[in-house]
Amino acid sequence: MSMLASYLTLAAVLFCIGLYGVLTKRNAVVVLLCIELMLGAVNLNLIAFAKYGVVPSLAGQIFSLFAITVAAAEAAVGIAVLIVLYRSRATVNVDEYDRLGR
Amino acid sequence: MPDNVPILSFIVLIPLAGALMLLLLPKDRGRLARISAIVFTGLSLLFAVWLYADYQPAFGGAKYEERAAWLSIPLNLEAGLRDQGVVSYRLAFDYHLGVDGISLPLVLLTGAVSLMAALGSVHIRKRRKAYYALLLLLQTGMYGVFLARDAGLFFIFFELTLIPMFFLIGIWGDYGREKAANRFLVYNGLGSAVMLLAFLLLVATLGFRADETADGTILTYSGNYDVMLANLSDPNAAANAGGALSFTGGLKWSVFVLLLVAFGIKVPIFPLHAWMLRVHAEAPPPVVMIHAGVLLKMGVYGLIRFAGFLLPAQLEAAAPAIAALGVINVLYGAILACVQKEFKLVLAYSSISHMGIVLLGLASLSEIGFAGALFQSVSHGLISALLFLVVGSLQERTGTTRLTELGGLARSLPFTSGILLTAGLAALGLPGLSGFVGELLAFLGLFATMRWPTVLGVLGVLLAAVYVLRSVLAIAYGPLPARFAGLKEARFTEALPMVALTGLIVLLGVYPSLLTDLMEHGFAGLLRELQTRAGG
Amino acid sequence: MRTVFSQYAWLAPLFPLAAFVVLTELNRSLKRTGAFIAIVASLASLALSLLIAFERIGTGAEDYSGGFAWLTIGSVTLSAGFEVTNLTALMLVIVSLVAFLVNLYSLGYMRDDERKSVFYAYLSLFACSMLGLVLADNLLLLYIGWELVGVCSFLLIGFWFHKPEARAAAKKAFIVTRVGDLGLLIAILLLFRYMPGHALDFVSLHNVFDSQAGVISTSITTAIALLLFLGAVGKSGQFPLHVWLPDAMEGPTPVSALIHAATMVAAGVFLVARTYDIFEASAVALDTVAYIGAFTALLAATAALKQNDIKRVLAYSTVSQLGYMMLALGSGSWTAAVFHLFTHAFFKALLFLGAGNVIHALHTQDLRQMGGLGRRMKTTAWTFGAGVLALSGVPPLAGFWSKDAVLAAAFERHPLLFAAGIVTACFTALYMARLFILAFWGRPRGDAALAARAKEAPAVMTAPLLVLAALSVAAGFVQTPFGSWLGAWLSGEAIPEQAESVPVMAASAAAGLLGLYLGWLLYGKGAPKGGGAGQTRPWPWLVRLIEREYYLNEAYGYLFVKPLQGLGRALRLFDGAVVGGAGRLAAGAVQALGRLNSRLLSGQLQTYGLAAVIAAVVLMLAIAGRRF
Amino acid sequence: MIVFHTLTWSDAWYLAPELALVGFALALAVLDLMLPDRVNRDWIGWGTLLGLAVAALFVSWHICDLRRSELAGEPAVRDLLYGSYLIDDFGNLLKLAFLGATALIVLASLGTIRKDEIPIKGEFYYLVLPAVTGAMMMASSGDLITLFVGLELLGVSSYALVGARKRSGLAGEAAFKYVVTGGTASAFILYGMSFLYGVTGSTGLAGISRGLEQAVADYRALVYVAFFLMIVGFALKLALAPFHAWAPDVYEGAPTPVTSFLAVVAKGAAFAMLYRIFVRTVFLADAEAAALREDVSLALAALAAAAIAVGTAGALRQRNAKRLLALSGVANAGILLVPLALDTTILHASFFPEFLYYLLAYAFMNVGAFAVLTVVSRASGKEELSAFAGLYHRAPWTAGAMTVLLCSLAGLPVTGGFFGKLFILFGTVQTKAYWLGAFMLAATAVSYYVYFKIIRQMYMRAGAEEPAVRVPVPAGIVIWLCAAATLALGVLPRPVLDWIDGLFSIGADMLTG
Repeated sequence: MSMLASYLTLAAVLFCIGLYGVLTKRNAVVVLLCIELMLGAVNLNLIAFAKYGVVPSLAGQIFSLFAITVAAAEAAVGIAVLIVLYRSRATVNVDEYDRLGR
Repeated sequence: MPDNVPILSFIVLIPLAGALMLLLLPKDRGRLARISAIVFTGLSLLFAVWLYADYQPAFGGAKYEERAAWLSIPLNLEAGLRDQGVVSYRLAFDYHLGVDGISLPLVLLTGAVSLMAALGSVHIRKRRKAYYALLLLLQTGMYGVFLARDAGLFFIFFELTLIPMFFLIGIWGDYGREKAANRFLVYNGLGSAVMLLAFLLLVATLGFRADETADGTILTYSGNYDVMLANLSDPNAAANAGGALSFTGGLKWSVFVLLLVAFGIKVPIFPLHAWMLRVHAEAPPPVVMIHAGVLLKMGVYGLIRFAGFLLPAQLEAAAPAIAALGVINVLYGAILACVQKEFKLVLAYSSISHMGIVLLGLASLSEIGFAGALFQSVSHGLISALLFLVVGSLQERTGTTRLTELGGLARSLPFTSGILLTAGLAALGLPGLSGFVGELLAFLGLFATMRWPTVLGVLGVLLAAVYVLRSVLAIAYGPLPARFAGLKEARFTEALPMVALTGLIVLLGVYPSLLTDLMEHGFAGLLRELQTRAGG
Repeated sequence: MRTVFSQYAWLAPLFPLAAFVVLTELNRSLKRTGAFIAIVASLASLALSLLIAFERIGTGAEDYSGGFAWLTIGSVTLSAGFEVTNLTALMLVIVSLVAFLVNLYSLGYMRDDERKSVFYAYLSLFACSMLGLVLADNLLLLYIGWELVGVCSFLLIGFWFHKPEARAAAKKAFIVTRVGDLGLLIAILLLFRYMPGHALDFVSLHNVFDSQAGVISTSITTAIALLLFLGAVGKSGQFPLHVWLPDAMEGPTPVSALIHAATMVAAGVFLVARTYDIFEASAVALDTVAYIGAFTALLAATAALKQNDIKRVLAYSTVSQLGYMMLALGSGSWTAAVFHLFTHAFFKALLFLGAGNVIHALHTQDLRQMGGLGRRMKTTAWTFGAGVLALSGVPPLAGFWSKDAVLAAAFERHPLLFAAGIVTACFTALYMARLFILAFWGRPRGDAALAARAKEAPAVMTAPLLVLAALSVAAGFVQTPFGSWLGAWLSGEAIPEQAESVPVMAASAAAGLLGLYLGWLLYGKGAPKGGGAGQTRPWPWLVRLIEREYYLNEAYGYLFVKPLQGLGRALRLFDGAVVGGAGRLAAGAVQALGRLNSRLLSGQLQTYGLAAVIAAVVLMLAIAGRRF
Repeated sequence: MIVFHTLTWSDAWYLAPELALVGFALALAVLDLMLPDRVNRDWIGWGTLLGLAVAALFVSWHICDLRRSELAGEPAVRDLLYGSYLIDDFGNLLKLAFLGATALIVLASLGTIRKDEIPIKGEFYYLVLPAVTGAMMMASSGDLITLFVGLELLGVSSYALVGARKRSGLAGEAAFKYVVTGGTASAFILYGMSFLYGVTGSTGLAGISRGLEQAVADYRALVYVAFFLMIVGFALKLALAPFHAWAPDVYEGAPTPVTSFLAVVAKGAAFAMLYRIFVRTVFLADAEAAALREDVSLALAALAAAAIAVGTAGALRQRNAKRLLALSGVANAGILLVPLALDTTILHASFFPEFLYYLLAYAFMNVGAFAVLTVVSRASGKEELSAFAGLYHRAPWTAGAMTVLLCSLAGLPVTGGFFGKLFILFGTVQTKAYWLGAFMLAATAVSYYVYFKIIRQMYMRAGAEEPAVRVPVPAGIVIWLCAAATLALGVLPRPVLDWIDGLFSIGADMLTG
């Protein structure tokens, strides 16, 4: 089980790093990347459970495949949105995206 | 009366029909709107008077009951209940109207004050169509409150008064109208919210009923007032309730306090009165006629109907507290009325003071005290309506109701001043006018159990003389400022309701049996409960 | 003898009521005929009252009562009805007679007033209420009449409403008497609570307090009696609630004669007499009545000495005489009180109406502006003189006999009471002498032109004076120490001759004559030629004290009015700050939450995230804290 | 043990609504590409409507089909692919609601959105279809994977929709914020799901439900972590306070019809997913997992209360109508969450009718209110509250309808909003969750003030001089349809509730498969 624990820990660390990045990074691209990092951490989790879990099963791997695909789609849309935004604002600084809410 | 005339529905729905009809009128036909509103109001009043003529206290209102299943909402009947043989499980609110000795006087009051207010709205010049439509809508709400015999229906009618009032204050009021409308809305909204919680608790406890039928058990949560009363006096009700909430002491007290707060805002009971000052001061006078005349009474009625009849033990135990609140209301309102510089605020505080006497009557727990409370409600309704009718006339002519700016109007407006003086005398409880009877009955009732609160209440009557004379004489007596010399006396349409209301006040003062006879047997159920408690 | 007229006694108040209704409804169209309607109505009342009285004088007629249920609630019935006894019959006559005379008199006095019909309407309403009060068979109905006469008094005091003084006086009269009314109301509440069967009618009261002693405990009885007396104190202008009566002179003079001299102010005496059984059941209450009466009599008599307003002198005199009546009541002789009420009604009405003539002629009420009127207004002067003598207690005028009856009763009760009575009698004569001398003797001191034009009032105004003067002279013979017919008739018991009261009679007569003599010395013979202005006066502080009416108005201002205003202002602050503040606080709390939310919504995405993470951590800690 | 269920043609029939939507989306996309520029892209909108109608038709067919089976005594649920996709009344009812709401939104936007504002008008319309498909999947899935795919399908489509006002910097900002928040929320949910899968070994809800008790016994902490992460994720998705801060920004920046879509359909779908997962796994758990259920309920109740409080209080201070409605949405999300947070007892099992009824009422009033806002802001060029000034004079009938809708939002009788709240409140009373009920009521009272701010603008502010507001016919239809439905739901809730009650039962629709 120690194997599982270490994977889970690694995933948790990755997830937290991703979250931290989302919360602190000023570059919008990095923020998007950090979301991917969080999703990646989850995939690691899924795979670990699929392999070393209580009831090992293929479902976890399938799940992770879906998750990767979906994450890719999301990232694509995210970048597209960012490009549109960059065209009108000429900045990728998250801090400066604050015209709403004023 | 033919037995099958749904007279109560007529009373409630005629104004609604009128409001809808007014909406179809073209915008610029203000005069037509006014006339039709008066006709519809009068029609409703006519039915109310018919009901009054037909009503026999000895038989109660059973004959007029109207009931139709309205909402019967399925609750999820899961396997557990099905296994127990339950075939139907519902939450039911009925369209259930009824009348008795407690509601009939208030229905009559509503009709009278509404008609007078409609007549007295002659100063309203802008957006008349909307104004009169809202006035009619308001009436439906008020009649509905007094006639509804279902907690849900009661609540809906209660809320129905909220929206028209908001608009009436907010569109046709004085300079601070929007603020006043908001405050009205928020306070009363809070009151309604509290009331709703209390009602739902009542429905979930007293309203629960299990009926055995051939097919199986039918479980119903009902807002029906009769069901609640029946459950209250049925010692087996708790056993029948099965897994439902049992109506324990703690819960009863919670409901009682919630009801006290909910209706206390309306009455208003100190310290929940802050909202009504602004309404008195800012709303157009005909609307205040209805507000002070009828809406405050909805609180009294609710207290009697729900807190009283459904929670007699709590009412009994809380009587000293209610008496204390009553005394505070009486004195607090009276003392503050003595130092106001704005006539409308004098009247606002005077309303607080007078409603305190209603509380004193309720706290007496005796028939004479209850009758006094109800009589005082009706009487205060008429008197404050009359006072604000006069205020409306004065305001239109002089442009102010500040005591320091007025004076000597008895010279240029002798008729209006005379009416004002009469109304003032009625407000200070002059015998021969209706105000006296209510106060007397309340005091007679309360004195039997609580001596000192009564004496303090009587002190309020003295203060009433102080603030009434101080303000009325400041307006009518003294030297006449030059700019008020050429004022025109009241028009016929203003004089008519003034005379009518004065007539009613005198009539009730001279021959109160007109009203008290109606109340006979009205409180019988509550008194029986109180007596069995005292006995056992 | 069958009581034929007594059963129609309820009509007596209805005549003036009808007049009131007609007058208020048709107020505009009845400029001249209005007065006649009122006069005819009062005449009808008078006729009925006299018929009833004569019917009752004949034989020992049964008391007659009748009524109906006014209000029934559950088992409690409040009834309204009338009762004719000898006392009420007498009061009916007094009230309707004076009312009729005043109505007649006003025809002249108020001739030029544009609101004459309103005046007559008010007078009619007053007559109705007063007759209702008198006829009432129970305390509640009496209370209703009691309040209504108060309102009429208020309306009539403020009749000239454009005068600020009239407005203030009316307000004061109403509020001060209302203090007493509260006592009456609470007494009624107490009686309602403790009387068997919630009965409030006088017959039951008599039965309970007279014969069934112990049904109601002594302390309650005392409380009831004192509260009833508080009502009487307010209405009858007894110390300390007498302050309204002098101010009430702002009203038209006929009103002062009718309401504030002859009838309404006597209602307090009537009330105590009507409920005398309750007072007899409590020694404390009787003593209170006696001492308050005596003190009031003395106090008011001294205050009357230095008043310069002719009507104020008479007003204080009224207060003083009402004190006499209370003294009699407290001394155990209600018949003496009623007797004095009876005679006082005539001579005081006479004096007021006479004063009215003077005012009508000179357009001033200030004694210092008068003088020498005797020659120009002979009828007035002579009738007024008769009134002065009657009031001063000069034998054998009416006032002498009734005052003697009062003093005799006081003498039996306590020497102190008697002494106060005698001193008051002396002062009474003194201030009346001053009044008469200043007004009618000497030379005109005021506006010479006006004085020159002063002439006797028209017949319609002097005729009532003559009637009243005749009564003031002769009415006393209905009860003398040698034949107390009135007392026997009223109480229904034979009263023995009171030969031992001869010394009292002598003392009383002597006091009156002494007072008159002193008055003549001070103001007639010994008056300085210059008018008395530059004279140095002994005891200036005492004089000022009396002139300012013992500073009672000021004292009440500081004791009640100011504190009430202060309390009101404090509560206004409280209402705004605390009650309103609580609402604002609640609203503020919600607003604060909203503001917090607005602060959060800064537009910075990462701030949002941070808030979410903090919330998540809190949630996690909460769950963990709960379960782990 | 491993049995592969493959998709058969008959299964495809059950997927007909979703397939129809996808088909229409593809067809319309191609059409949009091929049509010349001068053709008005409103036609795409009408096509979208047609697609929605066809899907709704299929759903209705399914409902009747299930009803027939139920009457015949057969199980009233169809499960596809080993329980990963469920055709049951829960899903069908919600699907109908989503489709109806979307149709109303699309109808309202026909004629109100302008090409200069949204250059990609064609895409704007047909992107709605995959979004709804995602929502429907969320309502209908019985497996974490399908649920997640549905969630993301909805998410990704709506990211694009939010940014549809391409030239506006605000729209881009809103879209970016939505992407980041949505992505993070998805990550949280997914992370939670992974733990749930890990401790039970199954991604199917039925399997999870079976394994949960053992899992709680063995790995209590991990189960808690799983639920905690999912709750946080859903709180973000549903914009429950204090996870709500993004909502006003996104709502403000998005085109108004999209805002309306986010507020109603996206939120409803997230709720559907929440219900699916939570009811199936913990809601009826007992024994070992009872404590877990209690904790989850409590956490949800706390979030609901916070959302109600913050949403209402926050709306007090808003001057922008869309932000105000966004915060009102936060409060309403709290209210919608309440039934799920209540205990289920023998006498109280009506959480789904409570939820669905309020969702329906909420859908009507929100779609209607946003439609009015679209019309009004088009006329005045601003989205501030003052845009409503004098609306009574400028468009009396629209003002009347808006009054009805606002009264419903405020919970005044007799409107659907009132009745929905009443029903939920009765649930709180029945389960003795008094504090939650009191909270709701207090917030309701405050919310009067919020919504009457708009009413005040409409009736009490000057505006008589301004020109009349022109209401496009489709928008007018939607506005009045919504107002009428809102009133109908308030006056006669019985038919709807009887209908729901006739179809739905917890045992059949939420616990099988």
